[in-house]
Amino acid sequence: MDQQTALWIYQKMNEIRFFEVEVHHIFGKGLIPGFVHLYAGEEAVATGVMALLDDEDYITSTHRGHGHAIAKGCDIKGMMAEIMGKKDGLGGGKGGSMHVADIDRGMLGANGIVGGGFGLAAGAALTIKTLGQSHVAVCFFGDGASNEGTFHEGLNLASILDLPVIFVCENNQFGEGTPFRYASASETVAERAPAYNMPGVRVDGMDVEAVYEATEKAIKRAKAGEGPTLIECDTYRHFGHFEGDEQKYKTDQDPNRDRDPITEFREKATKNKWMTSEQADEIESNAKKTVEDAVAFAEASPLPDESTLYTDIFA
Amino acid sequence: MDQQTALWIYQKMNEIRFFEVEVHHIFGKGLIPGFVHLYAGEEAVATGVMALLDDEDYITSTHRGHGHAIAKGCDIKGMMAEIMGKKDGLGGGKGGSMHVADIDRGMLGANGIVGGGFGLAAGAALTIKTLGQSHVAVCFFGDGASNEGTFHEGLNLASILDLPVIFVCENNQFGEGTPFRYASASETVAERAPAYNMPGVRVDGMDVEAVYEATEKAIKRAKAGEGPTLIECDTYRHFGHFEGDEQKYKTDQDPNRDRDPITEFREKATKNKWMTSEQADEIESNAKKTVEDAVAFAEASPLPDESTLYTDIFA
Amino acid sequence: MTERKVTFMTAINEAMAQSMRKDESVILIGTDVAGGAEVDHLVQDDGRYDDAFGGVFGLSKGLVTEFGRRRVIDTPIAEHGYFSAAVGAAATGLRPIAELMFNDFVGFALDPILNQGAKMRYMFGGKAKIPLTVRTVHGAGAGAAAQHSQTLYGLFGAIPGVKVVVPSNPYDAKGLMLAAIEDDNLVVFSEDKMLYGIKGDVPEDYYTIEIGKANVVREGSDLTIVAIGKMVQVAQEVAERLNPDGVEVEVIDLRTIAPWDQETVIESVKKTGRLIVIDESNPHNNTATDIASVVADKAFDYLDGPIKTVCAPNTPVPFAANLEKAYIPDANKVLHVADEIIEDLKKSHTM
Amino acid sequence: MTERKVTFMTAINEAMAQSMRKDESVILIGTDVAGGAEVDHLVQDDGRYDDAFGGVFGLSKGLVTEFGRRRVIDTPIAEHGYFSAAVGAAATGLRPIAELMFNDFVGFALDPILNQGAKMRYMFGGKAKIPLTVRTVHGAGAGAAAQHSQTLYGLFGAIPGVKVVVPSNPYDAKGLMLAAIEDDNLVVFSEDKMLYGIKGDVPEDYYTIEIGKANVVREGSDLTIVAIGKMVQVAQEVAERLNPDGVEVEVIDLRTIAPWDQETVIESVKKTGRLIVIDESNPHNNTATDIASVVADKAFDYLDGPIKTVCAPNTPVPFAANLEKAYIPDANKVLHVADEIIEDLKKSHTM
Ligand SMILES: Cc1ncc(C[n+]2csc(CCOP(=O)(O)OP(=O)(O)O)c2C)c(N)n1
Ligand SMILES: Cc1ncc(C[n+]2csc(CCOP(=O)(O)OP(=O)(O)O)c2C)c(N)n1
Ligand SMILES: [Mg+2]
Ligand SMILES: [Mg+2]
Repeated sequence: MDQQTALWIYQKMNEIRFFEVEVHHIFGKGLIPGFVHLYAGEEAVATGVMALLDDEDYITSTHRGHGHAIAKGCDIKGMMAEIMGKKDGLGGGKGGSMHVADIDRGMLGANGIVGGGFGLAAGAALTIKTLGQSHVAVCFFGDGASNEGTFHEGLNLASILDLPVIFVCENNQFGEGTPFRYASASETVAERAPAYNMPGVRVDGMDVEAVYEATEKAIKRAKAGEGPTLIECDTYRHFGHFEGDEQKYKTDQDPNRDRDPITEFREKATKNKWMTSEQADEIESNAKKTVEDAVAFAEASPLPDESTLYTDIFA
Repeated sequence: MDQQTALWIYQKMNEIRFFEVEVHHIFGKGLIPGFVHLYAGEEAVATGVMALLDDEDYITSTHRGHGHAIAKGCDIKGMMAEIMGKKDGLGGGKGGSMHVADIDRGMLGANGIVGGGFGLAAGAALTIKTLGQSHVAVCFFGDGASNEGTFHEGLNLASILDLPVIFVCENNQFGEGTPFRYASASETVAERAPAYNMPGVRVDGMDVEAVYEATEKAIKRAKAGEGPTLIECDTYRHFGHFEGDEQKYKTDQDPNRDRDPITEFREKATKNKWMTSEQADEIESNAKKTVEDAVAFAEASPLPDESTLYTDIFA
Repeated sequence: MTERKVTFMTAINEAMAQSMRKDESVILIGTDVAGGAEVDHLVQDDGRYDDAFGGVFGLSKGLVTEFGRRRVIDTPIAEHGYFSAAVGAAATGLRPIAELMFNDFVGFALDPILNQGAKMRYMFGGKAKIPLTVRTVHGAGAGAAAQHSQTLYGLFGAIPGVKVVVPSNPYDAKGLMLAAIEDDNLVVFSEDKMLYGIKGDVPEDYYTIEIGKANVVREGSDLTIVAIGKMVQVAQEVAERLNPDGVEVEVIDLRTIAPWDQETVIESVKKTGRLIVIDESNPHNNTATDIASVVADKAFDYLDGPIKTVCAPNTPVPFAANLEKAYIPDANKVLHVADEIIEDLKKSHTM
Repeated sequence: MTERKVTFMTAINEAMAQSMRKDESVILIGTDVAGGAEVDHLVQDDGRYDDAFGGVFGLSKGLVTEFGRRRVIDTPIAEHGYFSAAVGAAATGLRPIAELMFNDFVGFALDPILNQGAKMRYMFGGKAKIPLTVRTVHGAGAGAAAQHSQTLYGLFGAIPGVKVVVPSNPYDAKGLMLAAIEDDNLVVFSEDKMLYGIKGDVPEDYYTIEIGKANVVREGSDLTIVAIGKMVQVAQEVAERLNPDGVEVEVIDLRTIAPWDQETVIESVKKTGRLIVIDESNPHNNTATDIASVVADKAFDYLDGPIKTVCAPNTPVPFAANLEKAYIPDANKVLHVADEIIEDLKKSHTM
């Protein structure tokens, strides 16, 4: 990993973390309607993958999508405004947290439907392949989503058509309050890859570098026309499933419970001289500022005009 | 395999074959509406499995369901009448070929929805488990169905709940005109079993004994509360996907193309002294007679009363 | 009988518990209906289970503790899988309650309902029973956005072989849920999430309310308003607001949308000559249009003016609070849509 | 222009071929739309492919030969997978035609339509285009029984963000298919399998028919019959049969059921004062009820009698030939349902 990449990653990790902590507070104050699923704790996955993507690459995301969106380069102000249902939100306030998107940046949307992204990503990859482009599509999904039939259909389809797509599982051990070890007959998600004749790798999802390296290989494979890869990242969410969750199912033994991917990366990056402590401090305070500005922006943004209820149905 | 079983199998194989050949002719004469998918060629699977089941065991079937129904003990006259849309059909003529069923015999229905049976069979097994019964449920499905998401969901659910269910794949190499080797990223269906933490075995589906033995093990496992098994039977259909299919996709190299499970079993069974030639001849002519009687019965049966259009919606 | 106020949620929970006590074959199956499966510390000292979720809204809390994991079954996130298992179980001797966490997820659960559960009895010539209750949740107002706020009971109501119940208050919720579980057919029980917190009188006893019968919750002679679920409150408000002008509104709580109670609705329209239907569904091909269509046929000669349907607009449910509020039919919208009718009525009263 | 009679199937095939020639981004994806993938002997000497199926009805025959397997894509039997891939592809630059072999399989393909394709543009504040055409097949009459004969376009028509087209003849089929492919939105194109063999005049040129516009196929002053797809033939027969009695029927071929052409229908009813809608859907929450409901509101003052809807009964599609025949609306049923109207009309004409 080069310095520039490390700095970028550390920045995005911090933006995500501050963003999520801020959303947690704002939600607590009752300023955000609906359901909000926070990404804090899983930053290594989004940033490790996205460090290797361009605007022209596509991602599909999940209900827990803020981290993916930030790492994919979505405007943070527009995101915060969207989550608060404001006019200047990325979707004009019409989508909210579960539907944050920015197609121009290749962010095909957070998704309220668990397992909704497998096929969408395969479809984006089909576009890439059909039009002879050299991009990739990445599908983020949870351990819980791996038991939806859409996983099976999406991976199989992508494999037989050799589509340039990467399936990245964020295994945070739970789907809502249901442990992965109960819900899945297989011990890992990665071990299901052979059923689709694709490589399945399992990496420490708290370690950005591990995620980064696995992604690098997968992109190479995809761009060589060799088809999809499944990467399982072991991770953990710091907050509950959604805001309001009592988290009665979490245990002291949960493997990644006490780990923080951001501190870990700061240590590694400074040790490896990818980043100085000063740079790290500066990134942190910049990120904090970016998020604070976003909150101010979002708070100042008006509610959408009521007439927009009726617009954007058809192109 | 004991004599009695062999005789039963040989009888059912012949009943199925004569039945299907007869349906082929009648369809050709325009006496059967709609779509008809013939089972001829695959008799070893249905009979090899069903030789081990009782009326209290359940099966779910497919669009290619006549063979399963006959082997499960459905009344052949009622079946023929159903397929011809007559009043005395098993479903009063309201279901037809794709919906032949007899719940009292544990036959939960042929199914026009490819992949529709996985969950239904798991559900029947859930009843068995919840009520503490000692039966099993068997789900028959095609190679094509193995790529539906319902396969994934059904097998995973059955596995995590240790349900007494057996998933029997009839891999006849094609889903309509699409080869399994194209449609499936995995080379075999059986190799997908580890993804669901269950045994996956592949047997010669033209050899009744092989099917029988694999089923025996699976039933033992199911009844011991150890959960489901996946059995893949390599087979071939003698006719087209449905009546009218030109079969342009079939090739001379198709492995089982020139095999006939019935002749093979006759040879093996007589060699092993499970059955004498005289018994075999007698069974054949009885089976022929049974089917002829069924045709006569079905032809004589009137159309359903028009009022039945409106009945049987609600219990 | 002493009065006892409980919430809509509690009423449903109680109905499920009572039916599970009464009948061993009743089970509850769905994602996180208990939660915390195989989490050791949720097993209590007496061996019983504590639930981590008890349903994503906490509606089924306590059921796993009383009935155990054999009868309160957490599923993987695999709606097709467990819905078709529920149909298979119903066909073979259980009486499952299957939860579709949000009706919006119907895209993953539709086949077992549309092609299996609803049709088996017919296709098999009457030789199957599918005593399955599908519990699901609809409705906007919680800021849950386009994929968690839809009102889709009309989609289920269009399917022959499916009964659809939409309760509007805690009393009905309990009685209709018990009736749904007792019913030998596939019944979709669709709950408006915005009603979960409302309280009402609910007897502790086991009681059922007949599926297919509407409830005239207010009598009136000038105008019939038929409303579904949460919209009954809107209808009541409209009735109250028109009362000072001397307009007597008859409010019918439809309770069951499939099959809906044509007799009660038509009788009412014959009396009043005017009809408004309020339905939070998107406006096309829904229960409101169905009612309007039947009335425009069978009670045409009694109608004194146009039939009005008041529905959500033909858009997805927007997220922003103000847009969502504008999306949901309310009393103002009804009064606006009906202003001609009301003018007519006022005139006739002052004459 | 010389007259040229081709079948309904050929017309659709031709439309797909012409749009694929015109626009490289148009692809066709579905189960066995070509067939025989990776079967060596289907590769011809010139390297082009012969199709083994060309669609289960042979409708897409020849397309793989002309456009190759890169653009005519056979899929595994995995409707969710390839429908959501089609949505993803549409959002990123392709213009896919995705085939749902029978509309009855919607239970496996609904989520990509209901929650993704139809809503992305709205949820994303106008920043997505989903130029996706969903071809599917509906209708009874082929003896295909309960799971292969349903008429479900009404289900799609209820979804905001989806356009739904139902052609009644080869000319319309071609023009509407070309319009659907050109459209930047999700358009469901629903074909009645019983029309596949009918022939009609179809220009060889590329032409489009506006989505959302109905077609008045017969003018009349006494009675409006709105019909959908195959039912247009029924309406025409009714019109013919009433003609000798002097009853002048206006027949409207709806062509598009979402959004349907309120203007044309209402204008006609204002003229005739009478409305019958014929729709092969099951009777509840369908396009017929939607039309009846709108007319009972917006054209109420012009109505001279009850609005009649003639639909399939509220049952699954039965298999037996006589039952299936009784299931499908036909001219006798329309005349029977409308006998009062017709008596009235006859009376008024003899007066
Ligand atoms: C189709 C569907 N089923 C169920 C849900 C409800 N739901 C939302 S998030 C979630 C858990 C998802 O678990 P996982 O995939 O592991 O993602 P995580 O929340 O852990 O990031 C569930 C069940 C949904 N949104 N969509
Ligand atoms: C959900 C669904 N998709 C597609 C079809 C159309 N169809 C009917 S049979 C069939 C092929 C099934 O192949 P396979 O499972 O291998 O069974 P086989 O016909 O070979 O016995 C297809 C695609 C269907 N009936 N249901
Ligand atoms: Mg998870
Ligand atoms: Mg096959």
